[in-house]
Order: sequence, then structure tokens, then C-alpha cells
Amino acid sequence: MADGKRLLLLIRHSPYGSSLARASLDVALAAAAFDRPLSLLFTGDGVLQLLPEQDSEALGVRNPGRLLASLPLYDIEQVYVDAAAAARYRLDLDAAPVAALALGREEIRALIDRHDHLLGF
Amino acid sequence: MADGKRLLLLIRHSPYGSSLARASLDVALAAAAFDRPLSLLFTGDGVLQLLPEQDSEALGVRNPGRLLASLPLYDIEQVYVDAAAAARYRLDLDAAPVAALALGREEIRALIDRHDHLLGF
Amino acid sequence: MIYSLLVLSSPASGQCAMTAARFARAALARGHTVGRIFFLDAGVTNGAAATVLPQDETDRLQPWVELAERHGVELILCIASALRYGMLDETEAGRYEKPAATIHPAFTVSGLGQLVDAATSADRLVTFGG
Amino acid sequence: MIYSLLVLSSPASGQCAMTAARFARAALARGHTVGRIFFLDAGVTNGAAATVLPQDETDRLQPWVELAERHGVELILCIASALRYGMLDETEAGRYEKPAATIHPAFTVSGLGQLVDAATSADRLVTFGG
Amino acid sequence: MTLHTLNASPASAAFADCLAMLAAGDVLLLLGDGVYAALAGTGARAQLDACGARLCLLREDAAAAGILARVAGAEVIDIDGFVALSEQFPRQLAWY
Amino acid sequence: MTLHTLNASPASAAFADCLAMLAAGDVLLLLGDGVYAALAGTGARAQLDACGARLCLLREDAAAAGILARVAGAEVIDIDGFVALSEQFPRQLAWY
Repeated sequence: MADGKRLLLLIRHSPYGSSLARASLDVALAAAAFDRPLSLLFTGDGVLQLLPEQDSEALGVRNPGRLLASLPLYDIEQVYVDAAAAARYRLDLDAAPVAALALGREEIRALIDRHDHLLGF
Repeated sequence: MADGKRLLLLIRHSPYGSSLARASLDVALAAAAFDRPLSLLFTGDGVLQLLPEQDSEALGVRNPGRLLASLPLYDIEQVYVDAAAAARYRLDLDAAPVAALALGREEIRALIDRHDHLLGF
Repeated sequence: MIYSLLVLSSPASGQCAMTAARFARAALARGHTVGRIFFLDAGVTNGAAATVLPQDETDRLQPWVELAERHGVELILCIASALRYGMLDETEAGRYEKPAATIHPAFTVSGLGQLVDAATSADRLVTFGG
Repeated sequence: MIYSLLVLSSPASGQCAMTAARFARAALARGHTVGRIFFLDAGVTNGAAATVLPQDETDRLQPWVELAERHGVELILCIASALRYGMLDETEAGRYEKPAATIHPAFTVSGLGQLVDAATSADRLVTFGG
Repeated sequence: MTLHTLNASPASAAFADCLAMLAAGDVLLLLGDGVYAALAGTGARAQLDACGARLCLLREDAAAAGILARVAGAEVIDIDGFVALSEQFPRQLAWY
Repeated sequence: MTLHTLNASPASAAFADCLAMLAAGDVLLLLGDGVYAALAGTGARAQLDACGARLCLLREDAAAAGILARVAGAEVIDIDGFVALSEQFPRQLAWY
């Protein structure tokens, strides 16, 4: 990983409700492609991107599931999820398209403190 | 009032957070200009349009206050406000730019039932 | 029955604009008349001619164009919103000295009277927002 | 200090886009460098050339144009979002056979690498959304 | 006797405002991000079940969200069903 | 030690999510519809006061909202003050 500021992307929006979810994943992939240190935190409605079995064929839109599954290929290993947000929607994180470490509130605050720039999506 | 369907506009959005508030008032004025029966209900964040002393000069945007005050000139008399929503923001309805009858939940349901078409803004 | 639709959703902000187009087609298929579809606020951007979506996403302009060209449905952009969002037909582009129209010809730009008229004369008025 | 800004807000959806422009101007006035302002998602519509606001509302394009032309600030539209929102420069308008460019020349269209570069090299990265 | 359509997540102001207005005899059709409110076992779903309105959600949006297997008790309808609802309910109110 | 900026009404999901993340030592700057959370005597303001973060709001947005006389205890700052905050706090997080 090249030096430079450590970037944390906080993803708070649902997959299909706006084009933001799509844009935020593009930023993550771009950062990885430029070999920049990067972490991802799914929180708020962003955890809904981790629901398995998403089938957006009928809507004619791209399905973030495949994109999420490819994150490790871009050696984006630091993927986290807000445990409280996931619980609110009773998500089964083991079935998520990408492995994400569940964090409590204090751990999330520590995660934020370990990064230089925060991108809120 | 010409015949035709009775129209109820429910205004739920704040004055400056989007261009929706502006559009909804334009619809109200247009309906009145075409002599169509029309009622307005401010509910949710829409009640924030009724705050007095709005000064949007510095933002360079039009202030809905004057527009609201002109509603009676367009003989739009049926102006209502959701009492619970107003209370949530501790609004003083007597100071509002336009006189609006405060309604409780059941009265609002009855208001809805008295109209043919509902426009949710 | 006579249906009028009010579309407030932008094609870029989720699926609701396309749900509205599918609703119109289904209403026609069930034998109803869809007289007028009125686009207001961010909904006017459904008329944009310059939008380019990635290959694997279905086109979001074509469903509207078909409703107009094949089924004679009127697609009306509210002029106040159209100007605010830069959605100009030939006349408005000329009036404001812009290089070209920015909307597809299947759409027309007009005043709110058309919405009020549609709203008070239709049997059903269905709004699509968000 | 070197500032980079990320603008996600559309000029039509409230005041945040103009707050971002005012922030950039104030940062310059306090002696900072504002290298790059990156527009993403709905933020790319800040580059629209065809927007027409009512007389009594201040222009929302001019503040950006001044930052670019008078202070040399780079105004970059993310290409993926620009295409999705129909914000095309001359090249893209040609490539997709559209009648004319739809953005103001003070804006350039480029890839996300520019955002990543700005984000990881600037002292401060300030995001404006909603 | 109103057809409510909700196109916003259970965390939104629109969900709370819509819930306050729902009456028995109404029907609520969940669209777009609204479908997540039908997730069985969530607080949002419990609130919807308690208000006595008939609960429907749009198939295409529920399939995209990946929740078709987790909305037991709510009626999954397609766009044709949406038109049919609008035929039955003369008044529609959009929440978003 | 983070500068949070909130550009959404107290009824929004963004307000609830932001509140959950605020820590003592952080500063919260209310922008746009965020300013309504500073209204004295409201539930939203009570929640903000309880979390121990320093509370600021942007003058132009508060003036437009018409609430300058009802936000006692919160710091009203102008755009220059916003830049000054960003100088002090290296990390900014936008909620909207």
C-alpha cells in the first residue's frame, strides 16, 4: 500500500433507492485500483446492500452483489458493518456477498479515529 | 367554484431543503387561478414552512412566506395544519404567515375522505 | 377509466420513474385511457435527451417515448421546473440563447394549468415521487 | 493548507451546493489552496449550462465559474455520473452523437482517479451532500 | 379507504408520517426502498401489522432488494396488481 | 475529534445515524435542514445536548429557516467560521 492519507468510506444508503450506492462502490474500486489504503464501513441503510439473493434483473439495473463479492480481489480487506444497523433489519451477515467484520459503537468510533479522511455516502 | 374533483394538497417537505416546497405552492396557486376547489394541509416537515421571520435573502432564494400570505387573495381558504407535527417543532401557529386550522389525527383522516384526489408533496 | 399521472421522481434517483412508466403501460393494457403524464420538480429530468446509461442498464427514456409515440400519451414537463433543471425545448433554448434543446421531442413543455386540468378531470390521479 | 472538496449535492435540491461554493471562496480568502473540487452523483448537475433560474434567485453556475476562471480551481465532473445525468462535454457529446455539449466549459469531465488522488494528497477533504 | 404508496426506507421521515396517517380499511403498497418495511421480525413490520391496513409490496422492487423470502404475510403484487388496486381505491396518496 | 456536518431534518434517517456516531469532543455543524434540530425545547435538541458534542449551525441557513431567535445555547457561525472549524478538525464526516 502506498503511503498517503488513510481513507474510510462510510456507506449509509440503500442499493436501489438512489444512485449514491453505485457511486460509492465505484470510489472504493478506484481507490483500490490506485493502490490507496482504504476501509469500508456499511452503516445505516447501507447494510441493506449486504442482503443476499438480490435479483435486479427485472428492474434492468446493475446488482451490487457481484461488485461487493469482488472487493477482496481488489485487496480491499478492511470491510466492516455496523452491528446495530444490521440487527435492526435482522440481517444474516454470514450470507452477505462479502465478508464484513461486525462492529459495535465504540469500535466504530475507534475505526474512525484510525483514518485521516472520511467519505460519507 | 367550478365542479370537478376536489383536490387536497398535502405538503410534507421543508421550505429550503428541496425544490419540492416551491413546486407544491405553485400547484396550489395554479389550481386557484383555474378556479378549482382546493385544500392545503401542512404536515410532517411541511409545517416548517409556517415558521415566521424567514429571511432567505442571504441564500438568494425566494421566501415562501410572502407566497403563503397571498393564498387567501387567491381565495384559498381551506388551509390546515397537522397539530402533532406543529407541536413536534413547538411552532407558534398564531405567528404563521397564513392562518391555518390545526387538526388532530382523526380530523385529518376525515379531511382526506372529503377529497377526491390527493397530491402528496 | 381516464388516468392522469404525476411524476416527481428523477430517472437517476432510484426506480420510481420507471415504475410510473410501467404503471402507465399496464393501465393501457387493462383498457384504461392514459391521457396525460405530468412531470414536475426533479421529474422533468425524465425528458433529458443527453443521458447515457451503462450497457447493462436498460434505457430510461425509451419507455416514455413509446408511450407517447405508440399510444398517444401526452408527456408534459412543467415549465418552471424544466427551466430550473435545464430541460429546454427548441423554443426555450432559443429564448435563453442556449446552443440546443436538451429534451427529447416526445416531451412538451407547458404550464401547471395542464396538471390542474388533468387532476380535476381524470377518474384516477396517481403520483410517483422519491 | 491544501483543500479538496467533494460535492454530491445538486444545485436544484436545496442550498448545499452553494454552501460548498461559498466554503471554497472563504477557504481561499483565509489563504488556503483549493486545488480540486470533485463533483459526483447528482453533484455533476452543478456543471449544467442550460439551467435558467427565476429573476429573484441568484445564479448557481456563476460562483463555480468564478472559482475556476479567477482562482484557477479545477472543477471535475465524475465521468460515470456525468453520463448518467446527461452532463456531456464536447468530446462526450460527439462520442454519443448528441447535438451539443451540456456543461459549462469551466468544468472538465474525468475519472474517479482524480478524486482518489485529491482525497489522499489534500490536507483537508470536505464533503457536501444532500 | 385510501391507497397509500410508500417509496422510502423504514428509517425515513416518510415512513413515520405515512404510519401516522394509515387507517384500517386503507391499503399500503410498498415501492422501492419502502419494501424493506415488510421484512418479517423488524420493528417497522410490527408497526405496519399493528395499524390494520392491508399490506402489499411490488414484486420487482422486493426481488431487487433480495427479500422475497422474508416478507411472509404481506401480499406480493406486480405492476398489473398495482393498477388493479388503483381501480378499487379512487384516492391514492404518495409518500416519499 | 471529528467535525460532523448534518444537512437533513431531525425527522430524517441521517439525523438518527449521525446522533448514534457523535462523541464528546466532536463538533456538529448543522447545515440546511439540519438547523431545525437546534430548535430549543424540541426532542431533537434535547438529544443533541445530551450527547456532549459542541453544537454549531450555519447563520444563512438558520436565517432562512427563521429560527435565529430560538436556538439559544447553540453557536451560530458563518461560512468563515465553517472553514475555521475545518482547520481545527482534520476529519470531516458529512451526513445527509
